[in-house]
Amino acid sequence: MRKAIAILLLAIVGYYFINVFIHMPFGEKREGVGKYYLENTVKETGAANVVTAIVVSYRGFDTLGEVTVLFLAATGLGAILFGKRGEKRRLQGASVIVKTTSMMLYPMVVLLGAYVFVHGHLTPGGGFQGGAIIATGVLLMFMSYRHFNVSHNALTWIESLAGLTFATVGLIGLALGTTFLQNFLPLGTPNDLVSAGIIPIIYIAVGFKVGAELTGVLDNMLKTIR
Amino acid sequence: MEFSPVLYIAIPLFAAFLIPLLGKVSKTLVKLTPGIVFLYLSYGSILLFPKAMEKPIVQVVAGFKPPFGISLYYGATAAFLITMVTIVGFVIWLYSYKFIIREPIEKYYMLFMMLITGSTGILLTGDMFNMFVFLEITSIAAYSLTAFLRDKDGAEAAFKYLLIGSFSSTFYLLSVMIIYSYTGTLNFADIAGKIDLIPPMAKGFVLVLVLVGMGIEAEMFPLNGWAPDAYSQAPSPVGAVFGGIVVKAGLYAMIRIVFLFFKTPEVMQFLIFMGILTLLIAEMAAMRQHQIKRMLAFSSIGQMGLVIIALGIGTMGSTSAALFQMFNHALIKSLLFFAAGYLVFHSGSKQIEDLEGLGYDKPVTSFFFAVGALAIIGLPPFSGFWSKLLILVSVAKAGDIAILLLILTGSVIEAIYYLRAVVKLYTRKEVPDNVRRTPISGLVAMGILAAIILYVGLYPGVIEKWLAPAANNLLNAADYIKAGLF
Amino acid sequence: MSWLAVLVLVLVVVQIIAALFSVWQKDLLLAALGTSAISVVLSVLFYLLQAPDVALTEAAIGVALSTIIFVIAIKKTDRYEE
Amino acid sequence: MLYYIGAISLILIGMYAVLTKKNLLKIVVGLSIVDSGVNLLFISVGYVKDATAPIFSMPSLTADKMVDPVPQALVLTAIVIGLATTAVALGLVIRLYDHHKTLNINKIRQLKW
Repeated sequence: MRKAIAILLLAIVGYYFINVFIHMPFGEKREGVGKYYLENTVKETGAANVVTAIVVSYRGFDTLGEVTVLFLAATGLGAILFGKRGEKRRLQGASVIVKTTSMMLYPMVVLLGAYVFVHGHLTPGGGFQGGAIIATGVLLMFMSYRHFNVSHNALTWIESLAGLTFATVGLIGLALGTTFLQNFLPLGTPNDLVSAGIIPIIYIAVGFKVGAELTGVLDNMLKTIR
Repeated sequence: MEFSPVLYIAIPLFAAFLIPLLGKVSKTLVKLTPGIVFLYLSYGSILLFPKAMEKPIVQVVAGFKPPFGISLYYGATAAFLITMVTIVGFVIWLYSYKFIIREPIEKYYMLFMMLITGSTGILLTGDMFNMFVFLEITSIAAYSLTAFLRDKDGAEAAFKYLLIGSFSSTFYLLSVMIIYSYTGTLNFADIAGKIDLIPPMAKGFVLVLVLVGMGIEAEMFPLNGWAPDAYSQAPSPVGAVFGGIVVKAGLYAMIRIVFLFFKTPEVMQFLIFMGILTLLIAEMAAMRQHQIKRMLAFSSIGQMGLVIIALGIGTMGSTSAALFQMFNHALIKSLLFFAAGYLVFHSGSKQIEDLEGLGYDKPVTSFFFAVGALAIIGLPPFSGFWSKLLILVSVAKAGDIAILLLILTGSVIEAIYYLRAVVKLYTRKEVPDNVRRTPISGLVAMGILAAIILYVGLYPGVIEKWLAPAANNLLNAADYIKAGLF
Repeated sequence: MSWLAVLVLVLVVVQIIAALFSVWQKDLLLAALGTSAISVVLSVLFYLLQAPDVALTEAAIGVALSTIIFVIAIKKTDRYEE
Repeated sequence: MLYYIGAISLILIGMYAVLTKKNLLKIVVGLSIVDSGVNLLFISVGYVKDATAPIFSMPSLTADKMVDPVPQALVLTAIVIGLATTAVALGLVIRLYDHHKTLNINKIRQLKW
């Protein structure tokens, strides 16, 4: 019964979907803001990667919100799972080979993550991807070492300071008499590491923050006792 | 530094990032921070409100002109509703000060601050995708707050809310996508000018997606299944947050989009129809409830139905009446939730039955509940009277007697169950001596609300003079487009 | 039909099969791996659609992190659907 | 066109799972499938035939031969938001399991659904 209703409902939704999307042009050029960004990004922001420029500069406000959403998820998880934390972990650590490999991989993964977010304005990737990579590295250690622990204090500090950096960079723009998140640094030459004004600063802050938050999420879930 | 509308979003966010660090120093600092934030925002409201009433303030973010950058639109309607959010937020903080004693207190205030960020963001933003982001911030904070007590029912209510909320955001995101694919822009004002680029079929689909997506947040029938559980299982101040802030922001978003893009007679008729359904079904359901907070939740849905009817009529008079009603409802429902929170706490039971005799044992809290109940029914001399009267007058002017009668029916049902609860409260019965007292901060919070309700009831002019510009701002799409694109 | 179109067709079909698999699979661990497979394919599709940024994000978040939190959640609860 | 079909199928399959499945984790799986579908749909909307990725890594690339960058920026945000929602949902599932010792919706229903 429930299934029949669901299928009927989905059939209606699907019918409309197909009707709408069958007329939607695929793979054609479109007039609109996208075109403007492609033509003006390098000139206006100094970033070679247009997507990064949009994410951090033109629509930087979205990114602030996005960071907030992750922060919120970490906070919310902390609140929901509060009081369920325990130290009961897997009885047996991983084998020596796994341990050694992870020990060697861990710094490299973290470095890779850092590389990705530092070069966010030049190559694909940025704060979110870099932060996620770092969190994966930490996860590797969680998996192979029984007693591997991240300091909660450190996580809180990194999260808050990175968030405050982002917000402060935004407020500096406002304080200088322009607008929130306005660029106030020289743009430099495109494709240089130090270029694109405040974009790298914001993306590095985002990288740290996302890394810390995702680690916090993993830590919260892993340490929950069943 | 001049006060700029972006601070409504940035300051609570800044506070949310700061709270964990303050928590390392002292708990009292954590508890005080939101209060300072709200005081600062109110100061901002005092500065900006009169300006916004004359001319909308459009603020760009990141220094790019709309439609290329994200812009914030602080018009008369947004100013009105944001002022409401600051007032309600402040009293909710005051009430929470002694009410939330369960750990993790820091996380409670962080979630609360981020929820305020999300709601002011929804009210302010002039960008469609940005609104999605703020919608998600608001909803995720709301899910977490619903489950804050970490009991069985709280987690269940939160999960249910999350499921429905995810559908809401998915639908909204799909509508953003279809609009973007045809118009190539995300700015509300820009889209409104190019809305005819969308073929009729896709336009209809977008309308449905927006109504479903935002209707869930605005508690429109039949998408309000989450509300009664979430209201009743969350801590009481959070119930006030939902009724006073989250729902209002969702409704504003829905109405803003509908009025800008889809304002045709059929759509307005449909809104009226849905409003009537919401009103009657919710009031009927409220009548059958035995738990006080569930009753309040259904009554809140009913009130939203009333507001949707008034908005659907779409005249100047009815729109300003709807805004007035939103304002009153936010304040009165918060008062009712506050009072109910302590009544439940004192009697140790959520059932209306068990409130018997509390009116003599806890006179002050019960008195505030009674004030709220009488105000929401729409009795003079309280503020609820004026907004309900204005709605009825505007409906009568529009010449629809059937709607008038239906609204009256809804109001009568509402009056019956509220009076029933109040009578129960004042039925004399021996209650065991109860040493628990309502803390002073809770009483002050309720006192402030009751005072505002009474004051506005006696001098409705203080609010009424702002309603015309606010309603005009909501109705007049051409002005919005002109201001939004400068 | 060019080889690219064939590749896309294969990927889309794989993706749909993976989705159906995760919906009907009674073993939740395998279902979670199914979503991971969807993300892998999705990431390749993003790359083909000239979106390397998104592909990288999907690879890091969809394939790795979201699968892992699913696995953790399964570990803390039940593995099999009744 | 193929992309659209794939994405819409994913959305519908996910919604079907959310609507009919009784297992809490399965419902969350369904939500994440819907998310993937929406993201794919969005990226395909921004695709332009024979264009390159919107990164000026070489001087030979020109702006008129690039795909629309806006949907990519938006999807980047949407993916992260999807992860956040999933995390909170799973936290709630763990909480519910803690209370009820089951993941079956029918056995959990205390509140009316």
